[in-house]
This record gives sequence, C-alpha cells and structure tokens, in this order.
Amino acid sequence: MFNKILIANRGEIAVRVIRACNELGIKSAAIYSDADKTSLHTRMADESCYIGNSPAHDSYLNKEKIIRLAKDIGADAIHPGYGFFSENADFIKALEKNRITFIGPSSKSVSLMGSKTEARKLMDKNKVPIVPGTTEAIESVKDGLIISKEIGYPVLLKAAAGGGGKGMRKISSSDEFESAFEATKREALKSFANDDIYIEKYVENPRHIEVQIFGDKHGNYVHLFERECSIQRRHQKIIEEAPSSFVDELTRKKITSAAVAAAKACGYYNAGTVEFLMDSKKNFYFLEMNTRLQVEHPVTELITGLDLVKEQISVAAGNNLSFKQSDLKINGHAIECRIYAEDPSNNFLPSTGTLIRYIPPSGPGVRVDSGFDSGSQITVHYDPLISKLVSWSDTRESAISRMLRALSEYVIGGLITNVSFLKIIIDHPSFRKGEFDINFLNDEFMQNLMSQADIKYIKEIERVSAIFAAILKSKSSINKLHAGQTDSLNHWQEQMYE
Amino acid sequence: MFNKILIANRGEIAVRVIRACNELGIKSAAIYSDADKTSLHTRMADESCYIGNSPAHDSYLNKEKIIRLAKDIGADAIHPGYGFFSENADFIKALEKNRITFIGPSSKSVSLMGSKTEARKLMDKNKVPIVPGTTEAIESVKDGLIISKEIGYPVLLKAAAGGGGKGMRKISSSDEFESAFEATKREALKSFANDDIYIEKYVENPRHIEVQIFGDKHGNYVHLFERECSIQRRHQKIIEEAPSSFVDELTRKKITSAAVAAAKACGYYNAGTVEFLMDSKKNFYFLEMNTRLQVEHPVTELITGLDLVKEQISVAAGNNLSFKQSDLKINGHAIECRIYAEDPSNNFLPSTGTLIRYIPPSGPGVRVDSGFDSGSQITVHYDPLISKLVSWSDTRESAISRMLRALSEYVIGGLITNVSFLKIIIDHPSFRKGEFDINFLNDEFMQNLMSQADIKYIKEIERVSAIFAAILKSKSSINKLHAGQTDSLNHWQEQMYE
Amino acid sequence: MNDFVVSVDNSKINIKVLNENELTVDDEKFIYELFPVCDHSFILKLNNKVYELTSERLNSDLFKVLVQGYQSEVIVRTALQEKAFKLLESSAGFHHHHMNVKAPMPGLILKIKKNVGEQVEQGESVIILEAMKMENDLKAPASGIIEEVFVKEGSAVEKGFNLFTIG
Amino acid sequence: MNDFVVSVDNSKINIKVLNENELTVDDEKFIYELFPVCDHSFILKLNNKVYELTSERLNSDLFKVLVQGYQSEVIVRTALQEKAFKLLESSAGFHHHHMNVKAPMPGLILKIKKNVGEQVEQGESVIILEAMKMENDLKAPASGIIEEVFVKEGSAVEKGFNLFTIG
Repeated sequence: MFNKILIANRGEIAVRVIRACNELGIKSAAIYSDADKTSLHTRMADESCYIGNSPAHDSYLNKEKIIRLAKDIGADAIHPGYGFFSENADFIKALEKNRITFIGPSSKSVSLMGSKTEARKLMDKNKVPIVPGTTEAIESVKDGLIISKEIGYPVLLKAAAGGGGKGMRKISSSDEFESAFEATKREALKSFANDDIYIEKYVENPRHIEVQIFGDKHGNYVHLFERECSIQRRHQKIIEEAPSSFVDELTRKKITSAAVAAAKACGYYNAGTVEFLMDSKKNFYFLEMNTRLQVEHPVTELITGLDLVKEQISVAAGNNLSFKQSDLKINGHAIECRIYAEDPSNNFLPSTGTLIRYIPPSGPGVRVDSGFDSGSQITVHYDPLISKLVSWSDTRESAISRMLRALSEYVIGGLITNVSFLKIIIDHPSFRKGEFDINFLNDEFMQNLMSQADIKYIKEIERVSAIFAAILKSKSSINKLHAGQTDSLNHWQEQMYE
Repeated sequence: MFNKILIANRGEIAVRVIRACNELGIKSAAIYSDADKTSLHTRMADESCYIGNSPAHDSYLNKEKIIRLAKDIGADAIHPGYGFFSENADFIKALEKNRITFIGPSSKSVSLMGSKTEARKLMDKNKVPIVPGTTEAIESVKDGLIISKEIGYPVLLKAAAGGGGKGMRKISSSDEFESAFEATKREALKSFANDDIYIEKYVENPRHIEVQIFGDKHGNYVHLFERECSIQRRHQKIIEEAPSSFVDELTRKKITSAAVAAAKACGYYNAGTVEFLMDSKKNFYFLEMNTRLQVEHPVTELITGLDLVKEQISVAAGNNLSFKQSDLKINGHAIECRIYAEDPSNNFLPSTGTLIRYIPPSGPGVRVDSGFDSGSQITVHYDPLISKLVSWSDTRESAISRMLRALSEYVIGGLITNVSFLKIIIDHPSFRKGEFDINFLNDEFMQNLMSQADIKYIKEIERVSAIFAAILKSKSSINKLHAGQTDSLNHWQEQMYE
Repeated sequence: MNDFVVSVDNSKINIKVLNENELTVDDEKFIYELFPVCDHSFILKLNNKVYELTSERLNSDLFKVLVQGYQSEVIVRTALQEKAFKLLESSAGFHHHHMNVKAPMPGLILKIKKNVGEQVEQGESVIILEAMKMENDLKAPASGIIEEVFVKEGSAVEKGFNLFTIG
Repeated sequence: MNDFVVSVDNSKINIKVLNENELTVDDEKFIYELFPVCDHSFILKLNNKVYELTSERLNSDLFKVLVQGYQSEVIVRTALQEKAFKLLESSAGFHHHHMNVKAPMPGLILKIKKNVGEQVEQGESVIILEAMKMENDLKAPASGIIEEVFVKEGSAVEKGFNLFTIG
C-alpha cells in the first residue's frame, strides 16, 4: 500500500479521504487555501500544507504546485476527490510522468469518457443503449435539421465536451433550430474550449438512475447496484438514494449489466458511475460516465457495507478487488441530503459567514460527512456544500422518517441553509410514494414552496423567534429603568451582545 | 400504537428513546431535574417537564410524581430506559393499576429474575446451565462450609437480591469463610434490604458473553446473537462488541438456544439480555438475566440492522415481533466504547463541569449516542456517562481501526474523560487479537497504563500543549512591554481570558 | 412598557411580557424560561416545550434567530415604537427613498436587467450576480423606479458593494 | 524574555519564541501559527501539522489544554521565573507548608484513612469520597504530615470544601 497520500481537494470529501487513510494506517496530507484555514480537512490531516490564495486556480487547481508539493513531502499517491482534477486526463498524465499514483482511473478512460460523442459511439458499439441521436458532432444547421426531423422533436443540443447538465439546450420545433444551434456552439466554445455539439432525443420526464461500478487493474469488474438521483434543482442533485424505489429486479439486472459493459468498454479501473436516463416504461439510456468517486457514494456504502474510498486506495495500489459480485447484496435503504449554505427563500442565493454553532444529528442510522465545524468559515470561493446527511434503515419508509428526524436535529447557526427546504421535499407525499422524475423540483414546485411547507409548524417557529426577541428586548428596557439591578439574563446578554 | 410516551430517564438513553418516538410519529415527553436543564434530552423531546431537585430520589426515582405527571399530560406509555425504574416490579404494577403501558416486560418476569436464587432454580429446571452452587439461600456458616467444600474453592458468596457485580465476595479457603459470610450478609442487608446469600463456584478468568433476546406478548421468541462485554473495570462494562470473536458457530448455537430457553422459562416479553460466564473451554453458565434494554444494545442494532427501541415500543403496544429468527443474520462487526467523564490518571475520579467544546466524531461506520452537547453540564448527581461511541465495519479488525480513528476525532473540552484510556485498550495487542477475559483490566494493567500508552505520541501531545502555552505567555509579555500595540492574537486573548 | 409588536417574516405578533416567567402572545398566556447555553445559543422553554435557539443580535431591535432549521429576521418594537413607525409609513410623503441595494456576496455582474428610470415591482429581478459558480437573481426589495445603477455587466464586486438604488 | 520553561505532567520543556512565526523546542526549530476558532478553541500549526486545542487559562501561568483527547495542566514560566522557583524549591526551608486539599466534587466522606499527625507519602490515599455512586480515593498531593482534617466520616461535602492539610 501507500506510505502517504496527498489529497488534492477540500471540504467534506477531503475529510472523507483523510478518515479512510487514517483507518488504513496511511499518512494523509491535506492542502488548503487562505479561505480554508478553519476548515475541517485542514485540521484533521496528518500534514496540512498551504497551497495558495483562495481562488481555486491559485490553489486547488494549481497543477504544478500540487505535484511539486507531493514530491517535496514524499507522497506516493494523490486522491483527487470529486471536481477539481478528478477527471482531468492531463493531470493524470503529469502524475504518471512524476511516478505518483493517481487514485482513480487511467488517463485513457478519462479521455474516452470526457468526449460525450466518443463515449456514445463506444457505448453504442458495446450494446449499451444510448439516447437516440448522433454519435458524431453535427457540422451544419442543415444536417441538424434533417437529423432532428428523423429523431422527432423535442430534441436536445448538447456540447460534446460538456457534462453534468452543463452546455445543453432543448429545441421543441424546427423554427427554433438555427438560433439554438448557434447559441449552443458559442456557449460550448466559451465553456469547454470546444464547439462540437451533437443531437439527442429529448426524453420526457425521465428519472436519473446511475450505477456504481468498480474495476481493478487485473480486469475484474463489479457493480454496486443503482442509485436514484432524480431530485435535482437546475441539474444539481440534491437528494440521492439507494436502491431506487422505481427499479425492479429485472430492470436492475439489465441496467447493472449495461453499466458493467460500459466500464469494460473503456478498460476502466477504480470507482466509477454510469449515469442513465430511465423513462416511465423503465427503458434506460446511457447519459454519461463519471470517471471518479461521486458525491453520493455514501448511500451505496450504506446498502452494501463497503468502504468505497478504502477500496479505491487498495485498487490504485494494484490489489485485486476485495470482494466478488456474488458477495454483494442490497441491505436496507439509504437516503442522502446535501446540506448547502444557500437561501431557499431568496432564489437559493449562497450564504457565507462563520458557523457560530454547529451540531450535526447523530444516533441510529444517521451519518454526517461534514467539511466544517463550529468556528469554520464558509466563503464565496467554492461550492456551498456544508455536509452530506445520510440516513439508513431497513425500509425506504423508515429511512425517510429517520432523515426527517435527523434534519430536525441539525443545528447550523450563522448561515442560511437549505435544511428547511430539504424537509419539505422529504416530507412531500409524492416523494414518500416514490413518484417523481427529474422535473420534480420544477418552477411550479418552487413557486409553491410555502404552501407545501407545514404552515402550522412554521407559525410555531415564528412565534418562538418572536417571543425570544421580545423577552430580550424587555430585559433591556427593565435595565434602563432600574440601572444597577443585577440580573443574570442581563449579565450574559451584555457578554453576548455588547 | 401509542399517542405519547413519557421517558422516565435522562441522558443518552432518554435521547435514544426520543429519537425512536420521533421516527415512529409518537409524541415524546421528557422529565428533567435541576441538574439536567442543559442536557440534550430536555431540549429534544416534544414536551419537557420539570420533575424535581437534582438528587435522583427527588426526581428520576420519584415514582408518585412520575405517574401523576404521565396522567396529567396524557401519556399512554412509559419507557424506563435502563437503571432507575427499569427493573422495578412495584413500579410496573403501579403503572398497570393506572392503565399506563410499561415499555418492558411484565412485573412477574422482573420479579422472577430479580431474585438470583429463584432465577438459578428456574434456569436449572429449564436445563439452562448455571454456575455450580446453591439455588437456595444458605442458612448458616456450617452449611456454607459443607457446600463450599463440595464445590471446591475458590467460591463466590453472592447476595440473592444483588446483580451487576454488586454484593459479592470471593473466598479462597475455608479459613476465610466465616468472616466473609458475615460481611456479605451485612452488605446485602444494607444494599438490597435482603440478607439472603448463596454460593457459586468461582469461574477462573471467564469471559462475559450475553445474548440479546426479544419476546412479544403472543409467545414468539427470538435471539439477536451474542455480545461480548469482558472489558470491565470493577464489574463496570467499558467496551462491548458483537459478535464475540471467541464464540464459534457451534457455541453460538448452544448459547443462543439457552438464552431463548431462559426467556421462555419466565414468560418474557420485550427486549432482554441473558448474561453468561464462559470459561476458556467455551463452557458457559447462566449468570443473570437483565429484564430491560441494555446500555450496549447499539452493537446488536448495528450487526442486525434492527432498531431495538422501536421494536420495544411496538411489542409493548401488543404487536407481534416484526421479524422472525430466520430473517436475522450477523452482518459485520460492531464495537462500543462508553465515554465517561472521569480521570484515568487519578483513579477514575469523576470529572464534573461544563462541556465548553464538544465535537463528536462522524463519517462512515461511526455512531454516537450522546446525552449532552456544547454548553451542557455534567454534574455529580448521576452516572458520569457522556456518550456511547460505536463503530461498525465488515470485519473486527477494521471496526477496531475505525474506533481508533473515531476516538482520535472526539473533542470533549472542559472535563477530563476516559478517551485516552479507551485508546490504550482498543490499540492493545491482546485486545486486537481478541485474547482477553473479564480480568483484562486487572491491577497490573492499570499500574502499567503509561507503559502501554504510545509514549512517543503522548510526548508529541505534551509538546504541543507546552508550545501553545508558551506562545500565549510570550504574547502577554510582549504586550506588557509595548502597551497599545495592536495585535489580533492579543485582542482575542483578552476576549477569551480576561 | 413590556408590550411589544414583533415582525417575523410577514407576520406581526403582539407579545406582552408580564413578568419574569409569564407572557402573553396575542392574548394567549405562556409560562417561559430563557437562559443561555453558550455563545449565541439559548434555551427557551414555553410551557412544556423546550427550544434551542441560535441568535445574533444585529442591533437593539433586530435579531437573526435560528430555530429547528428555520432562520428568521425578527424586528421587535415596543407598542409605542410600532405606532410611530406605522404613522410614518402611512403618511403621504413616505417612500423607501433611495433604497440602496448592496451585493450580498462577492461575485461577477452577469446581467443588468433593469435600466435607470425603469419601474420595477417588488421581487422583480434587477441584476444577475455570478458567485460560487452559480447565477443569483438579485431582486428589488420594494417597488419603485431604478434611480441609479453603480455597476456594469462583467464587473466584479465585493460583498457590500452598492449595486443600485430604487426611489 | 521569550525564553520559557514549560512543565507538562512530569516533563519540563524549554521553548524559545523567536518571533511571530518561529520558535525552538529544546533547540529544535518550528514554524508556527496560532489563531482562535471560537470560544476556548484554537488552531495551532507547527510546521505542516495542524492541531485543534481546547484550552482554559486558569491564571497567567497555568493552562488546562486538551489535544486529541489528552488533557494536561501546563505551567509556563519565563527562564527567570523558573530559576527563582528552583532556588526556592531547593532551599532548606522549603516545604509545601499547609498544602490544602479540597473536595474535587460534592459527595459523602466514606472513610478517613489517615489521622492528624500521621506521615503520608505522595499518592497515598487519605480520604474516600463517595460521589456519583462511586468510591473515589483522594490522595496526598505531596508527602508530609497530616496537619488538620476538617471533615468526619459520614459527612457530606460540597465541591471546594477544605478536607485536610499536609505540612
């Protein structure tokens, strides 16, 4: 195994990797920017190295600095987490050159899956169902119009170098085609430095189902069942679960086989995720493959009992997978909520500041992967993810009750968070019944947020807040009248506030 | 099911029951004494009722007050937790009279098992192996001497009304008998208001193995496998695990069958634990039955995926057990550490005060059941248990690594705790190998605590503490020299300390 | 003297603090107890229910209060203050004169949707600010006319930077 | 001036604080950074290792410091103070005169094992105090003669109550 792993990331995922290193007896080295001096990953690693100013390109995206640091401190491997360098083929190649092991797939797998058209071609060749459409970039408006007519509107225009819901546009009729074509090309060039775009059939109200796969360097492949991530806002996943309540045993067999075929097709090793769209008839179509650990990996850990990060490290060190497909079975149900510093009542504007009080929930069946703690700063420079709250229970129904219980226990003071918003979704009758698709959090849902909330409960909360303020105010008036009167409430009030 | 459950307990177990009620949609009512105004159970329940002064007999042991309160607030059931009224047959009878459901066994089962001689007689009759010795109280020194000679020294004198390791005395030869007989009788009378004592063979270096059983009111019985609780200090369990690394499949089959037979023998329903001593040849002997939920129930929850408290509530409401024996299997390995406010370097003297900083560990495979939080007071009035830290993993070895990782993450400021002591045990080669018995923490171990610690690590920690103090002191001297110099460190130092 | 009007979100609540442990809310009586746990953290007991609150006092009348995941801004006024406030609000000449909107966080001005002189309704989007890689709609806090816009599309702003005024 | 002798448990450590970010420990050099996170909580970085500390300052020289589950009492003296202290300690007349032992917690005096006039060694048990349902040995903090005992067996004491003195 490795002697020391440098973690080229921050926040909760850096903490997650540090914990795995600690349990494996491997030294962990964190990097941190100015903004992350008070973050948990900086405190928890065996070594913490300052890497640069707060903007990511000066710190977590500074390839040269990170590689030099890894060599300076004698790290023999780098874990990229997710985001940043996790799907960057150049970074992986640079590590190979410097004889540092990348804890992830080969640069070749990453490149193959980085081009959406190449990936579609490869999947099609390997009999993994893809969304109907082109597997080559389209050259002209004329070609596009012909193909779109063949497929049938609505269609999606997508950037070949895009991914994760970025760089795409829906077209409902041929009238819209030309202007959309040009706009998408412009955006693709700007965002991905590559203006290749392709056409896909627009799948109506699909669910987002993805399969966790794992491969080792000896050609062994397994799947770890599916996750459902249909609860999204602006293509951003918010709630994920495993297994999917929509997937039956037969469909599970088909979709996991397709995922393993996808992994084999690109000679994949390490943890990876094959994402599919699934329509209401349970037909599924390859969407993209994420060649890295996912944010939502804990739900899979909870239903399989595996530790995906430890397994990543072991596989990167050249070991065989520590388990076989036949060892795995689904145990219970797990749900993850992403806890963001953002204001649901103000268009999800990110909220920054100091965590003046932070009490994560705990007890049976609750796991919190957090990147911060009381006194930590949440800044504007990165993703506003504070933590991931995961519940497990033997059934989906009790995992939901448990999640609601845990959300109610969570105290995050000093910032506005999406905790109350998550409660509304988790407690929603449609969510409870498992009746939703990727458009669940549509404009209508968002506009009716307040009517979906438990108004009686919110009234109670408002009343409590009002009473609190009135008591404090009344204490201050009394004090003005009776100066010199000793009063413990007044005493601490002064300490706290003045 | 019930509408409202009153929880006649405090601390972590009250919090545990509140969480279960919340997940089941049942209202929870807590009681609290003066000392527990800042405890977590007081904050988390749907209702919290002040019950009296801090001493337990004024509050948590005030039967009349508790029953009156339950009626006043319309609670239809009472959960006793462990300790306090959990094994008090009179309390259960009083509830029956007041038509409040006791979430636990019948008063009859509790009475039967409360007398150790009666229990031994019953077990013997039902072919559950008991430690060789008497099943009746011994009348005279003369009888005792004859019996002891028959059994063979060393023997144990035990109070019939005792339990949990209290009220017993080891006798190595006939010379010691008479004085020991009288002393034990005196103590028994003083402690249990009953001076019946009996004789048991002293089992050499046994392990403490117990079996979790469950019964419902319809005569269904299951076992939930064994727990090993051999790591004890002065008969006080400190570390528990499930399954036991010492118990093989055949022994498991025998001991769990014996436990179910014991439960049947006393017509038991609800959660219960049958405790055994097991000698080095894996012979086991009935020790006692605890007719309540145990402190260490979480390790069983983690290896079975069940929620024992929810199941207790359901069974008390008259439901059938929600699972069958054939549904259960052991999944992985779980270890629990009891986190106490006590000073291992000063004879485990309890430590009291305010938790000025409290950060429980988290992440994969870690569960914390805590009764307190930042700002809570730990007082002299009750048991100094702060929380229970539980780790789960697929193997015992990785559950140990995980526990060590979690212990290292735990921040409990303001009190002295046994966290560092627990680290020494968990990391001990004999513990890692599973080679220990109930005498593991003997005088020799305790006297060599320091040499068993990782001295290099402690030196590092001492150095860090020293550097911290030196820097602060150096800041103060600078300030005296250069008055008026602005210095952010000095600024906050004043805020914090002066 | 201990008669307060408290504004929380869009509600107004009348609270009379009767003495050290009793108060009324819109004439309903409560037994209360309030004490601090640690910095910014308080325990408030109302009848038999205990709440943990996290609070920052922004000025003598304005609190940020967090209870069970819900954060509100709470303005508390004595009955007298409230009367004065209402008079002012209803008087003919009262407007949110020169209401100044500042950047809630550092970011990049992606788009300015309203120009000087345009009428906007409360809640209407005026500026799109990109921060934390996300687009954030900055909305008019009140209806009125855009009087001044201090930024240009593409410019970077710090937190607290003046963006525009509504008159 | 910035030359300190720090006592932690039974060790003495020599620390020179060179400037705002460098210090030496027994002549080994470290780069340091220290800042507060919140009440009682600090981050100390030594070379590439970050520690979180929880600390209470009991007086200007005495700290309770918690690092990774280990709590120590730390006494820090300037080199000069340390010299004076050592002189005092080694001078013939120096004893822990009238060292006063107080109850560390409220409880019940179960047993008094040493009487007035008896010699005790450091660490020897003097009184057994029952608290939290457990028996606690209260030991002599130093060797000497028991001068006075202020309690009786069976009496209840509050925290901080004087129990006995050693001379």
